[in-house]
Amino acid sequence: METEKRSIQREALAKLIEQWCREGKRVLAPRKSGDKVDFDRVTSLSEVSFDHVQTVQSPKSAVFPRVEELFSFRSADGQVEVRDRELDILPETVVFGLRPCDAAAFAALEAIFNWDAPDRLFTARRARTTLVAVACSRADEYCFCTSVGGGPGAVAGSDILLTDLGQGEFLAEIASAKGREMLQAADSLFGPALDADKESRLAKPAAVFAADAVAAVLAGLFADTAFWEEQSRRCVGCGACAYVCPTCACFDIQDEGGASGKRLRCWDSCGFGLFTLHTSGHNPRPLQSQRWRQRLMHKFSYMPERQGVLGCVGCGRCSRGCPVDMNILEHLRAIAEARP
Amino acid sequence: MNARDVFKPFLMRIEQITEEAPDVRTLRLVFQNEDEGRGFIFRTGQFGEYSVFGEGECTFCIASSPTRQGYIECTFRKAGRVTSALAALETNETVGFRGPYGNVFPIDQWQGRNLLFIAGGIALPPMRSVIWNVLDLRDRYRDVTIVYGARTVADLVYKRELQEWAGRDDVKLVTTVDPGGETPDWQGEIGFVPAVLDKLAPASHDTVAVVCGPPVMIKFTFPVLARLGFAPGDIYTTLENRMKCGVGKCGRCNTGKHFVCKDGPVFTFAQLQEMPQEY
Amino acid sequence: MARIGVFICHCGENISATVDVKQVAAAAARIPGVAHSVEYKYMCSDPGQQLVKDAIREKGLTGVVVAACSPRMHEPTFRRACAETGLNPFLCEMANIREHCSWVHEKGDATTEKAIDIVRTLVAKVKKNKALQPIQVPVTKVALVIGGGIAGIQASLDIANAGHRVILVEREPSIGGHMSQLSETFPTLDCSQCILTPRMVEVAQHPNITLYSYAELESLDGFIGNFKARIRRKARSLDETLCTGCGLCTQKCPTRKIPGEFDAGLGLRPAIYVPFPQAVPNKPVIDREHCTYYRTGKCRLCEKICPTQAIRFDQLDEIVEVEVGAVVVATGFDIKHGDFFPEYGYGKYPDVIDGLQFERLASASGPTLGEIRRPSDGKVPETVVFVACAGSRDPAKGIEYCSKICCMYTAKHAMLYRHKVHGGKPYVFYMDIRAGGKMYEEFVRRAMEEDGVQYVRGRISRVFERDGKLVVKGADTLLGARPMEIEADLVVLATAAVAQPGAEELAQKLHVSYDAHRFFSEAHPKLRPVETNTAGIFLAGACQAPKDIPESVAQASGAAAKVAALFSRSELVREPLIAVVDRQPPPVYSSCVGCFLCQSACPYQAIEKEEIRGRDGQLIKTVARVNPGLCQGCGTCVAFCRTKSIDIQGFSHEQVHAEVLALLNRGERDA
Amino acid sequence: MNALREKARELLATKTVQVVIGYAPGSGGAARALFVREAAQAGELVFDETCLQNLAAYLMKPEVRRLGRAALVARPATLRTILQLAAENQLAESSLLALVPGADGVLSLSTFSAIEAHVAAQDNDLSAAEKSELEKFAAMGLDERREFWQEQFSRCLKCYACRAACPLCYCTRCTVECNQPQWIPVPAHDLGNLEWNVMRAMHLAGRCTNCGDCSRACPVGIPLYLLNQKLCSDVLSSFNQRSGMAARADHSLSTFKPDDPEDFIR
Amino acid sequence: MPDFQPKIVAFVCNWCTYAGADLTGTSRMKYSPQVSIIRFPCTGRIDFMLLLKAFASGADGIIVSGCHPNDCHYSSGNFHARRRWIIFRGLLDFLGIDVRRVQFSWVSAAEGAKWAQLVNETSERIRELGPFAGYQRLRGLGVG
Repeated sequence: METEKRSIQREALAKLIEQWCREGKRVLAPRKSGDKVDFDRVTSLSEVSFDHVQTVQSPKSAVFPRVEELFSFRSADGQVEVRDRELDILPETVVFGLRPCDAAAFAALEAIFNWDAPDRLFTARRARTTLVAVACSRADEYCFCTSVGGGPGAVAGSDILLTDLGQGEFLAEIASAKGREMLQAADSLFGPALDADKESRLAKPAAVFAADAVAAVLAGLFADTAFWEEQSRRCVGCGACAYVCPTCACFDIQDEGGASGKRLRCWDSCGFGLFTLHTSGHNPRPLQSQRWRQRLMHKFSYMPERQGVLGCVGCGRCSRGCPVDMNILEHLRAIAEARP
Repeated sequence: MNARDVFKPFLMRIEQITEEAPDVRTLRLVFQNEDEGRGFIFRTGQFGEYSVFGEGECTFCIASSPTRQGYIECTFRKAGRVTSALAALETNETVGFRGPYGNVFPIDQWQGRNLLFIAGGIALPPMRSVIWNVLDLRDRYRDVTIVYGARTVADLVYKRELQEWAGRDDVKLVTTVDPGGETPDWQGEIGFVPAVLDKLAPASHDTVAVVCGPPVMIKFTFPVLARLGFAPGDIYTTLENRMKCGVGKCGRCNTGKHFVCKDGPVFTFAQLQEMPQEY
Repeated sequence: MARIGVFICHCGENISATVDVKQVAAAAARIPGVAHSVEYKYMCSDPGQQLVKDAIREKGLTGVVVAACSPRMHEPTFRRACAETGLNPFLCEMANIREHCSWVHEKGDATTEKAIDIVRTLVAKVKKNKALQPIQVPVTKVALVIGGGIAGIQASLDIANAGHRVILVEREPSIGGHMSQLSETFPTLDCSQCILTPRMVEVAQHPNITLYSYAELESLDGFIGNFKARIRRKARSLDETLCTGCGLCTQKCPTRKIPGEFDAGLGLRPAIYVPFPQAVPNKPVIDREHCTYYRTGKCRLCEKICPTQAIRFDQLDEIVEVEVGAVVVATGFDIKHGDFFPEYGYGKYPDVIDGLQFERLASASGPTLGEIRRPSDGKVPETVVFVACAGSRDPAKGIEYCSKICCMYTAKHAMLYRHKVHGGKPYVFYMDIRAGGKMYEEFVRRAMEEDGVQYVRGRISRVFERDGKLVVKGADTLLGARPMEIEADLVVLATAAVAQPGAEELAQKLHVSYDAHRFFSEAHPKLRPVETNTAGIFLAGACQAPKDIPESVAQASGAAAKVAALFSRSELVREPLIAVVDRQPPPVYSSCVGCFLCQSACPYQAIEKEEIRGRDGQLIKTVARVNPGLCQGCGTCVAFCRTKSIDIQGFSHEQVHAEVLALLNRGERDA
Repeated sequence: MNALREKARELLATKTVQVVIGYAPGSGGAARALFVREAAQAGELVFDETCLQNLAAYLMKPEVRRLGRAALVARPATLRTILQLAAENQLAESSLLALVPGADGVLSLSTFSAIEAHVAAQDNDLSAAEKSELEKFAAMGLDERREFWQEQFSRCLKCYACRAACPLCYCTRCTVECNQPQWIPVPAHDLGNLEWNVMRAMHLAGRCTNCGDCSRACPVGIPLYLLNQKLCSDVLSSFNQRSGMAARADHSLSTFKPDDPEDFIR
Repeated sequence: MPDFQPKIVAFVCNWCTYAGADLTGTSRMKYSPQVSIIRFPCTGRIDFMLLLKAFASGADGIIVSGCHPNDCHYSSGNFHARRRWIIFRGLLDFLGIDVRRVQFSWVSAAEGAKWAQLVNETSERIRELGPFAGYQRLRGLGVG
């Protein structure tokens, strides 16, 4: 679809958010709380943070909540009745103010959840979610979208991409049918396209490595135990990287509430030692180095090969969120440079 | 159309419970909804997710043969939360089942060949499905040899079926128990499965071997088979990696780029040699 | 595949008057897993029990809940009934709907609801119960008695006379303990040695008693019925099998001026010596610290003179290992010495002595042959001041407790002094007179009234020397705290009775607990006074708290009776309600991480370290293990374990967790 | 800093240790852990106020243990952590030595008793600021406190970064991973998050050495340090005990005094 | 809230409080039926997690009771429990959880009357505090 260019003033943007709220939409946007910025439900533009580089968490919970009921069940006298989740009550959601990298991440989630058997709840949530991204005017040392095929002003993935042009004016690029629908519902709030230099407004994170080069090296790196031990020595094996990651989608399935309860899906991480533990006590990935390798391999080798999409969008959240500074960019650069 | 949620289990009624060994039992399950049952097709080697509502799901292969229709069976050892709850259920109670998942033993390709089944302990169930499958189509295959070992005599599962196989003249059955696991009246072999296999030295010519057992047994059995001249492509096994979803999403069962739940659980030794050691 | 039977008792009308038992039975029948639910008038009656038994057999029950009275009342009854049918007795639980429900609430729906709640809770529990087997512990029928004072002697003789072997270990060269040092005993004033020495000889000659004198406990491992003791037999420098006890060596030994322990430092002994003439065994020991040969390499006079060539200068300590089933600790007490009383001039003035020293002065076998002569110049003292509570009952000195024996022996001392020194003036300074005991009060009164002992109620503040006299400054608090000064020739301090110096170390070897004053702790202050918290280890005598002779002997006999009871069977059968630590097959072995917080929490030292090693002997990990012989099943360790690796049978994590959920989730199906 | 590098070089060159665990400059102006295994690499070591991580956590990692004897650059809380781990039977005295950078060079503490002596001399109290923050909390109303924590815990992702960063969370099976029974719900919902955080705080009571790594590790910024400091302060005021003061067992929660306070017990 | 009947769980030791509650029964003293007892060998066995589980399962109040100091059947289980509760109470209070909902006590086997009184007073207090709605709300899942 051809990208349509329009503009919108800050005041109109405020009205747009109010309109979404009036329509009963759940609006998730970056909000500042203490020294952290994170996605939260907002009802007005004034609550939205624009000047941050990146939020702590990704917007993936809009389509893949950290706890989600798959269905509920009731048991009586040995008989069970299963009740599907009602899809109709899932909220129409606008994720506002996400970054272009975050918007790109939804394609990776889509690939994971729907590469084979479609995931009903994910699909339903995704269908009800519209992404109104804001291009990056700043990047930090952790950002590397340009190394993984994205960019601070990349439109791909967004339904609408806004770029702050200064003086309360935004460039609005309408990039999908959903975006167009959104535009049509509030056409009067948008102005005509402006003749502005979008590029000059954007951050310029340097491309540090080539993703296909990393994939090529990784293909031969699995057995290099020493390499992975060296890389991962500092890693303490928590799930922070996976949980803040916009594309990490490993999950666990748990029942709660007794025999008349719910089956839940909740986030999990391949970094946890017990993630792959067999009941017998055997563990295919007993060491942290193996789990670190799995994380990188999965994103940069297995996903491109099996699902045709890179499992990383370069948002840098895992590096920012890591308690021990396992800076992924450094490690990827090291991998890219590991072999010719 | 509102497609069936991949996570939504079929409701199954426990039709029969068989005690196999200490803490090991077999459940025979039938579909509560007959339409669902009629539409259900599986092939040998496939697995499913079995659930006790309120406790969770666990993964077992389907232990019955597709040739026996109208029910599926699973055999499990009581170990964790779900298997303990499963073991506490009575006949006519409900369990959930999702499946069938995964690939299959290519028994059609094995037609006209000799078959050697090697199993250890609680890993006989996946083998039982394929054994009954070929026995029910006995004339398509040549010699059928089964080598089965467990820690002790009590730990041997499917005792009634072992007796039946032992009594058939178109099946050669060798059972063994670990040293110290024998009873005074034990007639079978005493020794670990690889050693017994070594002694038995079955001919590898035109023979397919299927190996299921704990990782350590598999590790020591492959070299014996290789010595006996089995081609890696003629040795089959099933991997038992931990799974949650069974449908290639949850991220647990990968060995390298392979999803055990989708590309497996059945692999040949030739395939395993190409795969990273993550199982 | 739970098939639980619920049996609801009316208890006549005790339950059914306020609880609608039919409704309870109907509600119980609806609980998942309940295969059978009935109510009956008297469940504990024979027909009631038969009802339970029949149902177990007919319905193939896998668990039983009897909703009736308190399990403290009838749990054994119903468990026995279950066992008679072949159902493991630990698959039976009682739901207390009488004491905790029908008797304490008014008739009504709420009461019936509560009864249902209780039944549901116990059904949930019993579903998680496991068949348990009683623990059988073999018993080695040999007792180890540590300490050869009167308590140890009594315990040894009682156990030996019950037909069991005894190993008696005494630290000193002879048994006898403090009692052998005493002159006369209160309240009868019979001669201590006259009543003690026959017992000592009996010990020496008893075929069931092996005596290791001059020996100490090196270590004790194991648990009730199965202890392994290592005993260090200190080198006597003598072949005991050859020595006849003729005494030639002790007479000829050139090193003779060593203050003797037996005479509390008032008499002298040679370097090779027998502590006292009636010693058992009557074999000398060389005091290597003072012996000329050991100090200079020359002498060996005793060796030359010994008619049986029994002297062994190169003898080494010997470690003896014995297996015993029970231990009686009878290590006695000590008294405070030395600079503990600078204000009384103790240690500074030779004529300020302690009670034990006075015993030796008064003893016919003592350094003065029973004449009261003061240590400094041998003069017969004309005025003697006895000071009770020297250190005892004195929080400022850190001894809050009453030493219990001082009032009586001080009265005895004053009397003995008056009997021996007819014109002598004895004064006793006291705080209170504690003379509880048969003929005790009468004895003290006799001292005051017949023997003219001057009792002054008050503390003395100071003792100092003036013109060859010891000036005792005090106050008579009965006379308005009138200051007093007495010029005395001898001052006798009834110093506090304290724990033996090595008590703490010994307690640690034995894994028994001890109190703030290092006296060993009994298992229960009232009901288990001779047991320790470590099963199979018992206490006798003053090692537990200051005691006089009859009390020590009584406790010793009590301990002996406990040992005899323990030895009455060759196997100890215990309820299996004990803690167990997780074990799994390799590669996990155990979920225990070996932090051993449980070890410091266990009141019974039942938690041991187990090293798990691979086939190659490499240490894989060190994890906790519960010694089933020691564990008493309190479960304190369970609540401390962060990895939930310890569980307690009968009150397991799964059981209590299921109870909590079932109790609160009224009407919901429990999982 | 030069003294530290020099010392590291010497320890590695003389094979006294096989690895020096210290700090190197990391991303965003912070420091990160560095494992120096060759003397030549010692020049990368730094020590300044950005060096906050409690490196004792690595002593519990099997991959690090396999490297051999370690010299650990230690902050005050690190030293206490070492002692606490020793008291919990987790560390062999021969497996490590502690390097304490100071104004006049680097102190090398190779025995537990040396560490004990050093710890005894350092200030182990909560800081004035920490105390006053606790007081501020105590002064808050019950509802206010509840709302505060509810909001904080609602953000908990159960990523277990707090646990992974904590040197005393070395259990190979955490209570949250026990499912027979399921003590703590696995999902990161309100109940699961509250129970998880209460459980962790209780399990650290009397053991936590207040290094603060749990809070620093938390990606969503839950002030977990408050819980630990509260419990440190309670353990001190109620039992007069402090964790990590000695290498032998002196556990405040598995020991007792007969006269412990009990004004709340009827 | 006059109609509110609180759910109260009592965690008690077998040797003192359970026996004391038995004595209440044998003495036919009456108390509020909202309290039900779960028996433990010793207060030392009572895991704080069980208290959390009770609240999560809908308990409005909790009683924890065992032997008086020095009377513990196992000599020191109650001392260990006491330390645990000191810390646990402090933590709950710090988290804004009303510790008035957890009553700790020592009730000996001879104190049947004390048990009845304790139950009645605790029930009354919990009734005044009302349902533990704040905690029970946590049971509902925050599923977005």
